[in-house]
Amino acid sequence: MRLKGQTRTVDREFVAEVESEIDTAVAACYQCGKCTADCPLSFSFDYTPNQILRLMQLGQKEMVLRSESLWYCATCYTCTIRCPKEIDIAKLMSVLLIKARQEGYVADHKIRLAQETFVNSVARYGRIFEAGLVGTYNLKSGDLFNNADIGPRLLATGKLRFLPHRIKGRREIRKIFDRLRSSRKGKR
Amino acid sequence: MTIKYAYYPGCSLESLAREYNVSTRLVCQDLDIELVEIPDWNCCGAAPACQVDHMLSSALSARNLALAESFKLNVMAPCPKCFNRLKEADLEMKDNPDHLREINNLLEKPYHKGVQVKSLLQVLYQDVDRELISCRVKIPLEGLRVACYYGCMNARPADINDFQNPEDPTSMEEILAPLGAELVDYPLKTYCCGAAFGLARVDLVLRLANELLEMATLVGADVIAVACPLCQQNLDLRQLQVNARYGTRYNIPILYLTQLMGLAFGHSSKELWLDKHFVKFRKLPGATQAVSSGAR
Amino acid sequence: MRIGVFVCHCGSNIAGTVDCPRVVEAARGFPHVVYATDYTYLCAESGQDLIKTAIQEYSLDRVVVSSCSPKMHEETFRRAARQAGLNPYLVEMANIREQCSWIHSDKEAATRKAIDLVRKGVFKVSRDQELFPSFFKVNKDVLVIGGGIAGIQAALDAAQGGHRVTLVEKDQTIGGNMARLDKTFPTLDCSSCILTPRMVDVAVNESIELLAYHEVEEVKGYVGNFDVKIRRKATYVDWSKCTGCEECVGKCPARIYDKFNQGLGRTKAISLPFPQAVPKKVTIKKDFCHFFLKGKCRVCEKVCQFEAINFDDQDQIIERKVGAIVVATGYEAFDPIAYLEYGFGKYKDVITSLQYERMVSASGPTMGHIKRPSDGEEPKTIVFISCVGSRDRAKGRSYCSVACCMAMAKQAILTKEHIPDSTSYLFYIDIRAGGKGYEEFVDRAREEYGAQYVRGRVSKIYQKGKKLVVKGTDTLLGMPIEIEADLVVLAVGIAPPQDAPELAQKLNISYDQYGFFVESHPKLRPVETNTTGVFLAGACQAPMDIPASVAQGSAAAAKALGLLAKDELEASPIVASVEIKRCVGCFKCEAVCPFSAIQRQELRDGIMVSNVISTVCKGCGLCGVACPTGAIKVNGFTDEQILAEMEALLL
Amino acid sequence: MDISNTLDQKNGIKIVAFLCNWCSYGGADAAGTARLKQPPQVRIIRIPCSGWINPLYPLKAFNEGADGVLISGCHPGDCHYAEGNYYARRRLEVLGHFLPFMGIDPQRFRYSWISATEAQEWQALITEFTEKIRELGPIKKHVEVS
Ligand SMILES: Cc1cc2nc3c(=O)[nH]c(=O)nc-3n(C[C@H](O)[C@H](O)[C@H](O)COP(=O)(O)OP(=O)(O)OC[C@H]3O[C@@H](n4cnc5c(N)ncnc54)[C@H](O)[C@@H]3O)c2cc1C
Ligand SMILES: Cc1cc2nc3c(=O)[nH]c(=O)nc-3n(C[C@H](O)[C@H](O)[C@H](O)COP(=O)(O)OP(=O)(O)OC[C@H]3O[C@@H](n4cnc5c(N)ncnc54)[C@H](O)[C@@H]3O)c2cc1C
Ligand code: SF4
Ligand code: SF4
Ligand code: SF4
Ligand code: SF4
Ligand code: SF4
Ligand code: SF4
Ligand code: SF4
Ligand code: SF4
Repeated sequence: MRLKGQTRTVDREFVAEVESEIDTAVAACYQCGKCTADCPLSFSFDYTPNQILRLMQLGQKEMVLRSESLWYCATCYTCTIRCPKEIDIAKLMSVLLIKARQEGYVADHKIRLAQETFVNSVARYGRIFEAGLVGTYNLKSGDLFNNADIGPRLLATGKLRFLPHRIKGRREIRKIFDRLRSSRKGKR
Repeated sequence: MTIKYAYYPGCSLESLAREYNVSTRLVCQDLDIELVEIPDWNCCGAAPACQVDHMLSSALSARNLALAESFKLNVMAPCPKCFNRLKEADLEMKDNPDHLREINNLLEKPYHKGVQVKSLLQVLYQDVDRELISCRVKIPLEGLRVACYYGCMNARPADINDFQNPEDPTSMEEILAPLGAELVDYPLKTYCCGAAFGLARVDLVLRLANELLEMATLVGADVIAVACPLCQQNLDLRQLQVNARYGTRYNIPILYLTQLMGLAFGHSSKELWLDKHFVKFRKLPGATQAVSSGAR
Repeated sequence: MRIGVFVCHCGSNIAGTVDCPRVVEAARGFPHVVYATDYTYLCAESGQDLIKTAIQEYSLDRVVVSSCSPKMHEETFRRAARQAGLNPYLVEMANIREQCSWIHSDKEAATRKAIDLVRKGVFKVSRDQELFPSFFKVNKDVLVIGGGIAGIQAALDAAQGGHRVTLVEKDQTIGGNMARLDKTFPTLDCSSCILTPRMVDVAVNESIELLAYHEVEEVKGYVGNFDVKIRRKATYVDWSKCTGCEECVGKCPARIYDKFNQGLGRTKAISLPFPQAVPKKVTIKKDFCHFFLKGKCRVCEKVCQFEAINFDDQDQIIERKVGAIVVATGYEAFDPIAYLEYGFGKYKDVITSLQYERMVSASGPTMGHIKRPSDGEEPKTIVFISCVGSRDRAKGRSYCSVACCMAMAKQAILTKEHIPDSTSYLFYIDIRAGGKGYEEFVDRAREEYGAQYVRGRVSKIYQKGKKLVVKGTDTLLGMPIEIEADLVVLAVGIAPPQDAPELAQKLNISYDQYGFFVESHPKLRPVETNTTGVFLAGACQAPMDIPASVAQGSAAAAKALGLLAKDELEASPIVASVEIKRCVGCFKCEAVCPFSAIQRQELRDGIMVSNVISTVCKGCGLCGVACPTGAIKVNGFTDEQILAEMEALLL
Repeated sequence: MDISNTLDQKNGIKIVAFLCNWCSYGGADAAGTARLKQPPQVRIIRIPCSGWINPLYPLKAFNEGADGVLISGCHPGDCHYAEGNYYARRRLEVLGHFLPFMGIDPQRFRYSWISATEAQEWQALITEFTEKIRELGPIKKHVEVS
């Protein structure tokens, strides 16, 4: 089977892999659209949640992984609690996002950058250093004045720290990252 | 009888949501809940970690759980995202021995499945007698129209927030009822605020915040009560951004549940850091009373 | 003993895998076998003749037919044996098709297994005894439980067939859910116009005893001889005096939930469900009556000119004997309270489709005016939502309710007729319109009445000012869609009555996970149950619409009439029997028998022993295992026979 | 007169299955109708109801040389006789615990619920059970049952 205009054909193996992570067969979905109907972020999606399910049913790995929707899903679980077929769509979206990142499909670089900056902050200090986070993100994204309008007022509250809190167990945290990385390499 | 918890404030409560931290501690003290902060806790990784690597997210949470375990105390987290990460990691490790083994391989100090994780909301709802809350009220919040906003994380997913209905949670209302506030029906109480997109995609957040603020205005709320740092920030911090973008003139204070409780329990607005909000809360209930009771 | 063995080829079905001549050869070597042969099609007329001739020619007194499953042809070969003068219970079958040739491909292994199975048959048949069925007299009366359209149809048909019918209805009136409907698809004829005459037919039919406000308490006995206890629920009104003038109703001060109108509007503690009720008699709902609650009032008693009120009335048990039972207890509309996302119960302007029927009906609480329950205004934008409580695994209801798609189309048409400047949006997943004229009906709704079908399920409804925000999807466009509606109608599913399992237990019939009664065979015996003499009709068996319910009502009546056409029925002799000498009277058998087939019997010297009522016994064998002395056993499956089979297999 | 047993000399094992007439026997028939291939070591004895099974039967079967015994009836709640299979379950559970005392590996004994429509389940069950018995090999110890 081939969708018009698509070069890739069906990838059943990919579907099976994803299904084992979400513990449900995507064939259960009968395309009722209840997941899409109250998805707070669907206005920003290229494929609605039910269309993501549909693409999965048709084994369209590439179209799914290229989808912007994965990046704009807030993992709010609205879809999951409403699905009449008990499909955990929120989980599906996050499983797909991780796969997309692994395979190098990035639909929104800013979001990718924000997520990675956040994780790096954890890796470095063990906790989030918010002022540093915003700064680093703005620098790297080139969007220097992002959120600049609230910056000064925020500073006035005195809630922001200007130095990171470095936890004592920083080494333990680093080790988590390192061990994960080496175990991943071992598997490849 | 005091209840004792290992306290996990989480990163937000150390910075942008410090008033949540302060008011939580005050209110817990009033309600005989002893909080022992987990020493040297680390960030749970929040949403980004689990969107980047699920194992990483679990391991970060597991370290905190293992720390709490050495105190033989169950864990309480005020931030629903932290709660979500900690509890999901805990459930997965309890469910799946292989997963537990893999995670422990990443840690210096293994976790033995010995704690339970609760959110602040759950603790206030389940562990605290409503009678006790009534007893502590010094200044009833009479005439204050409160819309309770849970957001997504305080209601869902169902297996994490298993103490209330994910579709129509009522814990906040039930906790606030003894304070004398007037609780308005807020139909968007579990709608999402855009969560963590504030950093990279402010536009997404503003659109949702606008919907939420419009509805709060429509139902005539004086204040929106929240129990999540992200909800608070997206609605308070960004209220002026919403006004700028959509040409609206919202002016609705966004208070933490614990700040409202603190007010009713007789704490001053300064103690509760109310002045740190962008949208100022001016309709202090019984403002005159507050002075006199303070004098008493 | 002279045993004959017949091995069937079933064309190549058996012969293709089993070496039949070799099986015949082996059979000739088994004890007491005096004749063995094979044949291409034993069940064919020529095959049966072959068996009959052999029985006579070789004076066979036992027969083993080695062919297909006994479930297929045991009856056929027993009949052939009887025709040849042999007791039919001296025939055994060896299943060498379904359980041998069809499941193996190794010819050698299959042939050996076939030989084993034939040996098993030979060993068993040599322990078989002649058995004789008993006959019992049949009571010709019919009991119908449930007075909806299905039950009404069954009662009328059975009465027309010349039988006396007792119709038990738990409600105060017959008519069931159809009485609640305004017009009916696909013809749009008025429901009460076609239903009321049928209800009256029941009332005036001399062969039908109508017991409204009654419930079945207990059912004992068996086909042809059911003993039924029926509870007459106290009405606190003497129905022989009440004329249904409703004088009392107008004066009664106690306003209560109106079940007939599905909670739209209120009724009184003393009331008539609707003007055309049959019987047209009022009842007092004790739990709400001021007199019963507070000891003061008795207004109805004062105003009733016929002195019909009787506050001392009490429940009463009456008994009936019948030969067959038709169950037609219908359905209850699914309670959508479980759909918190739709806010039913919270938002007044979210109502069920059955409530909407009452609203549209000229005899309903709004006199046929469509009004928002919240403020009485006429709605202009109406949203219908399909599959509420159906096709929803998460809510524990996976099935399709069959009638709601059509009911929704009907209601969209009626809405347009009532409010020409209104727009109806119908959210659907699939449109199920499989019936005569149904698809055309949906076409009309769309094309002539402007029904706006939107393919997608609604996820959330909430109040925004005076409007209800309906959040759905148009899955065909791939876009979420939001409608600000004045009124939302939930097309609720068809669910079995809450007490269905209880009734099923009384009748000893099965029910599925939802509470629908289970038919004997989904295709070939749709109105029969596994309890002989108990039949099903209407929505109690599965969701169905009126045409199907009526067809089933007639079918169930026809089945009952067919059964009752005989004066005597034959009882299978495969039942338990007691060897009195060995019985010690412990009555362990009585305790385990699920069919109450054990009777205590007193011998002359006062000793009590067990006795099996052979017409009640179903031959399950539970008693045999419970019996400490081995006094009770099931004919045809005695220990001796089974052990012989085992021996044959393990030799 | 040759009446010697022909049960699967190749694999040297014999399995006796007692199936209730209403559900499991129908399930086995359905598997046949669907031509679902099955190991040929199983021999079926038809009984009215699983509740009818006297624990003596499986014991006798083992005693007479069966290497495996399988009993199958309707699913709990679906019994043609309303509750026969509940009795069966209770009794056979006890039997299962009792077998080791007679020197019989309880893995040789199995009871299950197969409905008349569960052809595939029946195929899977007897394939798996036969495999298990093959693994265990022919039964060695003969039990004494009076
Ligand atoms: C909103 C809606 C609209 C519909 N519109 C149409 C339509 O336009 N056209 C159409 O063909 N179909 C329509 N239907 C379907 C139709 O209502 C059913 O097909 C029909 O009513 C089924 O009839 P029944 O006799 O089987 O059951 P019911 O009508 O439910 O009757 C069952 C009767 O049994 C009684 N009963 C229940 N339990 C007991 C008991 N234990 N003892 C004694 N009595 C008992 C009940 O009180 C009731 O009187 C609609 C359904 C709905 C929900
Ligand atoms: C592809 C397909 C698959 C199907 N699969 C299923 C399924 O899986 N399950 C299911 O439930 N249904 C199925 N059906 C539907 C099923 O075939 C029918 O419901 C069923 O066969 C109808 O039976 P009948 O007796 O009414 O008509 P028919 O089976 O058509 O029998 C009518 C008989 O009347 C004879 N006849 C016709 N005219 C005259 C005459 N003038 N005089 C004398 N005799 C006459 C015909 O020769 C024929 O023998 C399927 C249908 C199709 C097309
Ligand atoms: S709600 Fe569930 S069944 Fe419906 S379209 Fe979404 S995933 Fe599919
Ligand atoms: S979890 Fe993602 S897809 Fe599901 S409703 Fe929320 S934002 Fe939409
Ligand atoms: S008796 Fe059975 S096996 Fe023989 S021909 Fe008939 S159907 Fe086939
Ligand atoms: S009880 Fe009396 S007043 Fe009431 S309806 Fe009957 S006859 Fe009329
Ligand atoms: S006695 Fe009861 S039923 Fe009669 S009028 Fe009073 S409240 Fe109504
Ligand atoms: S008939 Fe239509 S509305 Fe009713 S359950 Fe089936 S598909 Fe849904
Ligand atoms: S169980 Fe056996 S001994 Fe006891 S009463 Fe019944 S038949 Fe007689
Ligand atoms: S065989 Fe079954 S039905 Fe018959 S008497 Fe025994 S227990 Fe009762």
